[in-house]
Amino acid sequence: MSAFGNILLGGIFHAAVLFLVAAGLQLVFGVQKIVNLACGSFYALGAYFGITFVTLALKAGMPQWTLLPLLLVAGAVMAVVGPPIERILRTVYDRDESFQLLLTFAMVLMFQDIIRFLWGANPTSLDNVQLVYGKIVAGDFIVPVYNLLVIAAAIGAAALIGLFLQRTNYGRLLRATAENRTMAEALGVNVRGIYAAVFTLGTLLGTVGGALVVPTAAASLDMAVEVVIEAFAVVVIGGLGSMAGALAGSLLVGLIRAGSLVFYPEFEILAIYLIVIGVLLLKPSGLFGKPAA
Amino acid sequence: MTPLIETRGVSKHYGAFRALDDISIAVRAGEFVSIVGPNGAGKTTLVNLLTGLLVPTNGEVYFKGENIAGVGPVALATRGMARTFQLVQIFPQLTVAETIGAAVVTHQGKQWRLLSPLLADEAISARVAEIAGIFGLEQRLATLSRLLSQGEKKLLDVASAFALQPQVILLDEPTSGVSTAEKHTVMKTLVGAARAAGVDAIILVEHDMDLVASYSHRIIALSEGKVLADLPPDAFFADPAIIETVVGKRRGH
Amino acid sequence: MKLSRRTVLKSIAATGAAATSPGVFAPAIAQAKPCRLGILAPRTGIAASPGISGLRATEWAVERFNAGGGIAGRKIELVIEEETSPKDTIERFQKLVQQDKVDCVLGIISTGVALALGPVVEESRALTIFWDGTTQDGVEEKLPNARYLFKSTDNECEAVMSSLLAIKHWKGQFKRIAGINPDYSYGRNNMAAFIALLKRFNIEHEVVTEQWPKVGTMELTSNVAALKAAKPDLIFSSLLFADLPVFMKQAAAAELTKGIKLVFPAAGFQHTLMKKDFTPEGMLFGHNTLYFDNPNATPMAKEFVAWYADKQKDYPNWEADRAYFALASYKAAVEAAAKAKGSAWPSNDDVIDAMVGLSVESLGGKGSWRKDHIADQTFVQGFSTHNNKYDFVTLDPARIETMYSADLQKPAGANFWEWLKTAQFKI
Amino acid sequence: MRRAPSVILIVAAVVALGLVPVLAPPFYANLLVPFYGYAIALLGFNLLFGYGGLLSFGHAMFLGLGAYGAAVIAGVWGIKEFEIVLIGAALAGLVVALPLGWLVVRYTGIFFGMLTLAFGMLTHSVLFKFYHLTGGDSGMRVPRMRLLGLEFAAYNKIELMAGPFYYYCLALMLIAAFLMWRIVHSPFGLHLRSLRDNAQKALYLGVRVHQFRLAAFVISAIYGAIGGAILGFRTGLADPELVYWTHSGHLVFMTVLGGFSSFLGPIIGALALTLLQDQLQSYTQYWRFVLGAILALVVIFLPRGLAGLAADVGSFLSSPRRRPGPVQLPEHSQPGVLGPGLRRDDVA
Repeated sequence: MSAFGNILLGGIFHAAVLFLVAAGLQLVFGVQKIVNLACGSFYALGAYFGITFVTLALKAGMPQWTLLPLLLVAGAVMAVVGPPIERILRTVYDRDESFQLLLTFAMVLMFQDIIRFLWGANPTSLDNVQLVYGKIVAGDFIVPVYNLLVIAAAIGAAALIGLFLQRTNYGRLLRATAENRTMAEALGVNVRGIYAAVFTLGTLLGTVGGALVVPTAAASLDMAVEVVIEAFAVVVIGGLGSMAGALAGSLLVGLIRAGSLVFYPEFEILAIYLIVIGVLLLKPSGLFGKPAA
Repeated sequence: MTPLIETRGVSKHYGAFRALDDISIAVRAGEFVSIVGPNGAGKTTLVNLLTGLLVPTNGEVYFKGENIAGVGPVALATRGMARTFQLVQIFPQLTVAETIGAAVVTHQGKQWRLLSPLLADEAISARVAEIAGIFGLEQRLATLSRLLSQGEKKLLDVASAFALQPQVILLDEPTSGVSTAEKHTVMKTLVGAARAAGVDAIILVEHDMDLVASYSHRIIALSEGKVLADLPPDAFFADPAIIETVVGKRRGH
Repeated sequence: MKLSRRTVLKSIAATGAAATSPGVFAPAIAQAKPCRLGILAPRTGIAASPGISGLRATEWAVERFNAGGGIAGRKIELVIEEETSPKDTIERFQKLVQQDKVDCVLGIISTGVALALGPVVEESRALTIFWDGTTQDGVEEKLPNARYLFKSTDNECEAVMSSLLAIKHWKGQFKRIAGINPDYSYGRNNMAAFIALLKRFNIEHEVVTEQWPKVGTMELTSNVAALKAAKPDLIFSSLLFADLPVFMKQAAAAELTKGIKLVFPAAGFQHTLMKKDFTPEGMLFGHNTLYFDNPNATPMAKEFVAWYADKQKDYPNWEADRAYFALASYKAAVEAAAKAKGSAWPSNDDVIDAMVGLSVESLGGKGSWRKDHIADQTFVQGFSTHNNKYDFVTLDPARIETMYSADLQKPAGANFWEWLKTAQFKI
Repeated sequence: MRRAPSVILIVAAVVALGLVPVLAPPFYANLLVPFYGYAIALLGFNLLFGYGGLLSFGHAMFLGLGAYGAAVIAGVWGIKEFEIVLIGAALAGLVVALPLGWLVVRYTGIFFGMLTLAFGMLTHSVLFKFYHLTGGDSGMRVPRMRLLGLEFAAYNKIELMAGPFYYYCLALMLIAAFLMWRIVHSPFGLHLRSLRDNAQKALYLGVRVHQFRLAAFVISAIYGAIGGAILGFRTGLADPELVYWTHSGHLVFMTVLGGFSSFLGPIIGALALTLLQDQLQSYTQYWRFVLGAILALVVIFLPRGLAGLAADVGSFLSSPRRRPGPVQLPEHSQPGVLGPGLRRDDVA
């Protein structure tokens, strides 16, 4: 039973991190209709900067328990790359999707070298500072509190985004713009401002995701291109542009991966792609996507 | 004489909503039939059923004696039915000649010729030139469609439909977006072109009662998914109740 | 000496040696030119970390050799190109050989690239020394009877050594074994070699789970949970690069690694990331052919480590030794051949003949070249300890084990898996 | 008469390519062999993308198919005739693309891109996971083969690549380009372009949307597999890197760099990127950044690619009074017009 609990929590933790990246992807796609391949690069950026920032802060005498807030701040700081990139993307808003996709692919190539230039090619990681929050132990069932905090942070982010979109005026404007940009523009909505805000928020989710995961993992140059593929799987399964879909998709991917590791490890990655293809063929708009016209 | 196109007791339901209910109409060779009705009366659904895009919930749709329910636009295009759209539909990056040519290729059954040069096919070029001539587009053959004027785009849209050499053509509000003064000119061109192209029957979906009155042999009025009237123009316009339903509501629109 | 940029101008390449066939040296003009060496090493991607370590060791060695007069009197000049995919690396290799007309190519870490490049090396008749990248699979098929190519030790050497050490020290203390290895031939073969050796020594065992995470997976909590559920007595893992510290961290958090035997032949590939707070003491820890903190190291090795620590703020891994060994071998072979022939600069064929049987003191210990152009080197493994001045684990100085690969790799022409079944091992 | 200058240019380009092994150092002939592989693959890719409006982000899987096909036919089965390998690769492309295409051509836009990406990555993990069959990460060997039944025993592989195989590939590319030229200028090509521009309208003109997209998908797969077989022979190895999604991105990169709205654009793009990457790698270790920046600049400022630029410069030079018009872009899709922005096929 405790083994089951460990596996389940492992899957959920994985899902929590994936959710943050996927939510950024969804938000940007939902409003701006841009599939952002560079979301993985933001994730990597958050991870690398998270290490640097936490290391410096701890050296400067910050107590260890500030780890989580420090990481959140690091992620937030890195979101500054959002607005300039949005400014570049603005040049192709009126073009075909393929141009937008390619421009973000160009960003992937560029960020790979920017990160290498700034942090070097060696992977880096933090000490086990995440254990500062302790562990919950019940027999064989062991989970670091930090992992639970990350899961909580992801749920919190989901809730905040939900509240923001559903309950605030700005959220309504966002949804209106997502629904019909021309109409929103005609009604005097500052679409340009909304796009900049949405893209920055999407970037923020990616950088925070990267920063939060790094204490339990490491930062490496490959993490950008690897996470993109998994985040894609999540949004395709959940339905492009849907926040509920991102949540369901990341849970599904996290749990399937965890489950297949136990029952049939060979199946791990294959299982995810097979589900992606199955969903695309049977319900192309994804589990939570609005059915296409 | 068997009708060219006929619906027998056709209904189309979307869940509880009955878009069309028990519609039986027929169009014969040589007829010009208009379909009118207020918004939401079921005109679009009927057009989609007639063009084989939708499968009726009940009843059958016949074209030249064959059941065409749901066979799709492609099959109908090759069998002799064409349609135009209310909003002008063009191929932005194709020239006028290519746009008409696409239909001619279908008509001549040459779409699977993967390696034969299009330009060298004289049968295609001749037909393209002929159709373009009918619509006064012969000077614009090499022009990209997106560079045409709005009126020319409309003509091109219709011309490409005519290039299928259809027996029946379905015109969905062909004069929408055209100024009132020009509406008759456009209609005259269309009807003239239809005659020149050898079209047997025209089905017109239209709001403009003036146009409907001027050209139709018969007018079918739809209201709330049912056939309200199926009458020649004289009898149609003599019934104030029908006019009230069809036009009156439009006035309030 | 600047490493990040090409140091060679194309115009030089068009003259002089251009008339001769590629790679064949023209002795007449030898003295006039520096000795030009091509380096192929990854700078990004998973193999970047050993790539950088190898590049830095090359830089150090070149400075050192040039200070001592270069190779047989010729100064060394480097042309550095990046090792990427097999297809692109072949192009870079041909550029080095055909355009830059280098005297020798050194480098290559990835097995896939090594297998693709091997035949090209032979076709090009360009003397090439691989740093690394020799897995069992496909080597016989893809790199048979090499003449111009000198290959590294088998990648599985460290697995054989770890297995032997595990059997030696822990025999009878484990039965339920679990594996977590990277999902590529290196990981597959490491695990298979371990199982084969357990069978060879009639160790009763049961494989309770085998995990194969994709290389570069940064989220292994699910794997950790799956391993924990299988309740193993021993975990064998050839995880390497960034994946390993991630695994250790997540395993430590879940208390997977507490109280069980850990056999990690590739642990030292990323040794500075193996922080004390998540890497337990007493695990079997492989450093491959270079252990930077080896108390028995030669003065040269200690000097190198000190330079590396001072200049790079880092501690070198095994690839530094491989790179140094390749370069030092070439230098020794050229000088030996020159001396034997009494010429200023030997032909490629003479250098190749001189390489065979050559023995060199490398950074990690002795190394030599077999008749079949495969290297023999000294491997270092041991048991991890927290008792040091670093924030990561090192080897317990009292329990450092070194083995020469002559006892770890199959003899020329043998099949690895058959050899494992019959070989006499020194435990 | 108006086409005369471009015909002269093309003939000159072919002659120049033909002279490379004679005049340039052998390195360049070797470097250009993969270019021919890419050029052929991209001719097919652009039938789908430029003419059919479908952006595949998993097209590298067909290059992989060709390379692995060559590894199986020549390496495992020992049939070392390159012509048979080419036919085998083409057949493999056909056999795989038919069911796959049948599934994916019902979608357009981002959906098509994501579905092909998913299939590409599925192929990648299959190649990686089933390593007993595929060699996993180290891939499968592609042995040396005979060309037109000739052994060329006097040549080593490098000389073979820089000599006979170079001309073989040049000829193959010319044949592939000629056939593709006929395809895009055929009635079929016209229908394909019409459904790219406006699928609904095309449908009512009798254009068989799914069948035509499927045909384009299959043809592009065959071209991709043939290009992949060339790459496999050149490298001597079929490895999973060929199928990774970033390699698919590379294919798109080349096409856009050259210009997807022009017939020769993909070939120009393949040549430009091959030469560019070669030079950049020599000058800086941060060549990926430079490539990314170039891609970004091309996407933003040169949406018609190098071919479009050349055409503008050409028309500027030929009539000094007529300035090149504003950048002409293909009509973009309107995001959001069909439900949640997923431009699903208008007819499905």
